[in-house]
Amino acid sequence: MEFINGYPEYMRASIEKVARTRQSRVGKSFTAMTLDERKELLSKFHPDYNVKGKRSVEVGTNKGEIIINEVADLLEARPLIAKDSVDLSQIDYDVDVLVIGGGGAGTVAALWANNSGIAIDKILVTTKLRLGDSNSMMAQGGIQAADRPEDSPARHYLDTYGGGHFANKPELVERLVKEAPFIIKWHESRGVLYDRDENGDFLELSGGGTSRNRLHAAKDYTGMEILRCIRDVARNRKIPVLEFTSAVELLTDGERVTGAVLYNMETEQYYVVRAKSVVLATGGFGRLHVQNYPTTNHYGATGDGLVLAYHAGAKLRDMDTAQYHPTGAAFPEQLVGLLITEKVRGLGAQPLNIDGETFVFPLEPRDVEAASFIRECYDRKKGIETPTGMQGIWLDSPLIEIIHGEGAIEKNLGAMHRMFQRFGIDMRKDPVLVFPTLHYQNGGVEIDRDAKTSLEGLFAGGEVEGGVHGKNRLMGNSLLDYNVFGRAAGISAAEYAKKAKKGKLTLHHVAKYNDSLDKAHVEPGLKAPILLPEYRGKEALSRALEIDKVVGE
Amino acid sequence: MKLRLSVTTTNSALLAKVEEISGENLSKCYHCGKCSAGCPSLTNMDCLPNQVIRAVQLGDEKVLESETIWLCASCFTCAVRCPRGVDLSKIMEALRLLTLRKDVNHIEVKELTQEELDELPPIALVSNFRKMTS
Amino acid sequence: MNLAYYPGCTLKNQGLGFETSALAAAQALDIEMKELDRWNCCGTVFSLADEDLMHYLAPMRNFVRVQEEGFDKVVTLCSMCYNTMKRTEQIVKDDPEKLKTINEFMYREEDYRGEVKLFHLLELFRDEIGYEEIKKRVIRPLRGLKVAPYYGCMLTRPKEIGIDDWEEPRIMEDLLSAIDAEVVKDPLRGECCGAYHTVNAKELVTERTRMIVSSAKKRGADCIMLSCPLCEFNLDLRQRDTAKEYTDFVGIPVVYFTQLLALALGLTEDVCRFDLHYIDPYPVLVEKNIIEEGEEVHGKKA
Amino acid sequence: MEKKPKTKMISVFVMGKEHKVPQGLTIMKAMEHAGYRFLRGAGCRAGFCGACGTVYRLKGDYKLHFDLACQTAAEDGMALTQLPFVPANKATYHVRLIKKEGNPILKYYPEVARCVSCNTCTKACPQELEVMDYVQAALKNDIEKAATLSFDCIQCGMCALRCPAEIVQYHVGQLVRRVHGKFVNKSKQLNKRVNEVNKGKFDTDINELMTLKHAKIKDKYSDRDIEALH
Repeated sequence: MEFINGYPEYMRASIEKVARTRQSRVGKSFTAMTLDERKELLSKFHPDYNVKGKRSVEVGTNKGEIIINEVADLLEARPLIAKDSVDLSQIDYDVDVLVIGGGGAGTVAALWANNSGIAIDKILVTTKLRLGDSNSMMAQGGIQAADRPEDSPARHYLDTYGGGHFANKPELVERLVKEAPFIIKWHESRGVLYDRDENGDFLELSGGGTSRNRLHAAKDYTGMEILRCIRDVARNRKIPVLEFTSAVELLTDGERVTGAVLYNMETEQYYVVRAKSVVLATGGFGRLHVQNYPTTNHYGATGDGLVLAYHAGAKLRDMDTAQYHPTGAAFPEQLVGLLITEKVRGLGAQPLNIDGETFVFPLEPRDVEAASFIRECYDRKKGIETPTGMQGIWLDSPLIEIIHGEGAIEKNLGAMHRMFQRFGIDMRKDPVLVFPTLHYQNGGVEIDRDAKTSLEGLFAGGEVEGGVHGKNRLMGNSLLDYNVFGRAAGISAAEYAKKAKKGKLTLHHVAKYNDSLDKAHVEPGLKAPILLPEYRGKEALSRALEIDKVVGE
Repeated sequence: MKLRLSVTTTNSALLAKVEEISGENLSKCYHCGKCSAGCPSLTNMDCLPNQVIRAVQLGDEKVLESETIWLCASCFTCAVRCPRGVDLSKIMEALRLLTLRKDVNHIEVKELTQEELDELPPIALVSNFRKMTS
Repeated sequence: MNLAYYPGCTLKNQGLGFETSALAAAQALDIEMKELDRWNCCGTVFSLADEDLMHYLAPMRNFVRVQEEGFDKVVTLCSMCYNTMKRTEQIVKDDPEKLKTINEFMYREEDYRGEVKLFHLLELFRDEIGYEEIKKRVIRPLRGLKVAPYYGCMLTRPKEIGIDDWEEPRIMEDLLSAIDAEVVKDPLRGECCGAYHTVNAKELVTERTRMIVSSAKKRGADCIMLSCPLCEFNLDLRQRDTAKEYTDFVGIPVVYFTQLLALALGLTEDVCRFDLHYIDPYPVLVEKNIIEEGEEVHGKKA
Repeated sequence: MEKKPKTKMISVFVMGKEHKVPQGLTIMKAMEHAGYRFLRGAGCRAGFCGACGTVYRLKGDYKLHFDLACQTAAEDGMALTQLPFVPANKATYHVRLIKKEGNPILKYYPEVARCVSCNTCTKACPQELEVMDYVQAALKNDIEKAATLSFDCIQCGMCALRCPAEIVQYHVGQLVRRVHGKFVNKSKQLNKRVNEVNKGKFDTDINELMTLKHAKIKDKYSDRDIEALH
């Protein structure tokens, strides 16, 4: 295949159409939708509103509730290990606090468990990949905290609650917004380099749905800067970490969580951990590729924590929604799914179809914008197909320099400019190709304000927990969530461990769960947790190949 | 250090290697001893600088174990005073490199104390590590 | 004069006063020195192995930076930087093959054309400004201050790159005369201070410090003047260790030539950063009426 | 919809073994297409985590290339191996106790003084950082410059594997950034806000929001003024 300036030859005709219509589109905008139009579009094309995308779960605590198919499949899968597959009398690790997950929430939880008086050698962090490998590392935009005089935690509360469609758990939002300034201060004291003005105050930006400029950023590597710094603190303290070791089941004594069975993915050994309390910090489920969407998530985001907690009887909530970001990269293949920040549209880039026509107001809410892209590609068949068979919409980035002058892209979107440039694409001259991408697990294991789950001895923080964001998370609240509730989980687990006695270790709940699967006549097939997604062979190609099978019919 | 020099220990490979690395012609030296007389590190040395040349001339590899080659501070006093134009500092460097190039350090960085590292300026560390670590 | 300035790593650390006093003095003499935007440690010691090209990279790269920024002259203060870079300048001039090999290895840089000329600041004062001119600019003559210049190794050896005669140098003596200080001629002024042995053979350096400092003191010097941050560290801070060995040892302060020049040119003491020295130069400077008593600089009262 | 031409297959040599894969895949996806399943060697798959450092040579070219498997296209004839782990000692320090005087970096990583400015680290950096320049900045105690130049480091460790002076550049970078963070001007309004929250200044407002009826809070949400629009 011939490539011209980064794009395959066959796309050039469409790119020329975009260039031809560019001048005539300057200053003109597609009309915004009415509320009714939005509702209709969403109900037809947004993955969350697709009734075929969800179903009722047949077993467990949330039996009868509507849940995303891929999650329901996971919950109804057979447990990876059976009641007797591991000798529970051989305890490999005997600790006070076990933290499952080594991303942002897990690292923060371990540090605060230590701060709360649990000795380093009585803490164990277990993580599927390496310490720090997580979505927390990948966040670009920023972290919210209402610290400017013209802002207030109450305002942050209102923004978050409204953004979550008023379905958030109020006590969680309260803790989130009230602790936000403290979290930033904690980061500051550990040396996190947030962008600041010359007085030392933060350069704060606005995100979708925030009524005040409240996003604290560290260039466009905010998540990486925070987590690598916190990870360095944990490494200096020598907190014990088992890498490439997944938790495959929790252990209970019938009343409370007493430990976990871990699986060393390299040596294929099981480890039995006895713990007085357990923190679940396993992150989200992007790698389930809900409705076959590509994802911004890291390799290990397979929703394992949901499975573990559910097997033991914990309650989940808000599992009927997922967050899709309208503008994930769709080309080149190397960048598929990666986030293209909302700022690009904010600066004036218009979404266009294959004929270079505008078809949607560029700044509709995220879900509306995403749905309109899907409609354009799969219903109106006016998308651009990539060499690997994905669909995409042009985002006419050269408009930015027509509006804001030469140099505007390098100045405001430097990292992204460099990212495309690596593949020979100059976003100052040519548009970039985008498509919605699966971004965040809005719901999860329900917690209270102390990060306690419905199970005794089990605490949860970060993307795995549910209730903080309701049905939709605001930009900048996920980094905040893992810090606030990772910390809360660490502190609560420590306090709990100080009072708790060591418990009996059983997998009775797994046997019980298997029974209920039998009773519900669920076909044995998939096993869960799945630990890592399957990408071998053809699966290596980008997703979203067959979205038209579920939408637009 | 006592050097036992004899024709039978002659190892011209050592001489050739030192001449190759240093670019100096060792046979020019007629052992007047001017280099040793002016050497600031002499009091601590286990053999005289001109004895080092003699050892290499005769191929005695024991010279590689001598402290003298490491005590040379590359001050070039010998180099400017040599009536035969031999740059002994380059010969000393070549001899040190024969050890360093085997990935053997003469000092261990990890043995420096925090107090020492607190006060030593970069110029001291950089120069020392260049001369003494592989 | 269009000059690039290469500081070297220690002038940004313990030797900060060397830099601040030099820049202030240069400014007072209307010399414009622009610090290179990008520079790296010169390596401090010149590689003495003929085929060890790896160790030529650091000094060479600095010449590339000078060239990149459009200069053809670069000045340095530190004797070790001067020595390492000057010998590299020499090597690439004498051996175009070596220059070619190094350029090829550093393919990401523009080719070094071998045209940059390196000066030591003392040379600049002597040859470009002239000591007569400096003498005219002196506002605060250092009359009565007895100073022993100390050359160490790197300014005068080997002969090919020395800034003055290696046996009988006078470049520092002449500077001292120009600022009206009294020269104390010390036979050990060209002796090695032990250099980098200060890291692994402290006792060797301590002994040499005792010899060199005592010799200058015996000849009546109030202080020693030099141009190398490593000599400064050894002759100054190692007096502490000398005093531990020899209870009767009494030391004298050690200063950079730029510090005395800055004072002579009437600049305030804060450009000298005497607070970074181990032996405090204040008392003797006050005693000789060069600094007024009671002036508070960097929290230290003279 | 325009017809796209059939994808060309290319040869990729993974640790010497030849595999035919479709053109246009990343090295990571090409390996998966060839049947490899990653455990090590894959992390965020988006260029942030540094798990997939890969070294390769191109057909007929002596140069050794360093890139991230998730961010680099596989090319025909490419011979590659992954380097998913780098043995490297991390110094243990407490940033709270670090002073600016002297050179805090040399104290914890004295081997920085062994840098010969060969620039090999910079050549090996998949993020195209000026690694040698930040190590040199650390050596001269220019903490701010070192922090700025190393900011985009994803800690893949390729620099440390290539360094002839055996410096662990990416750990040095982590230390300089934390030390820099310690000494930057701190936010006064943040401090003030933390104190206000601790004193309960916003409790009444938030409690009111928490108890408001659904319709009321919906109105309040719709009516709020939005700074970004001004």
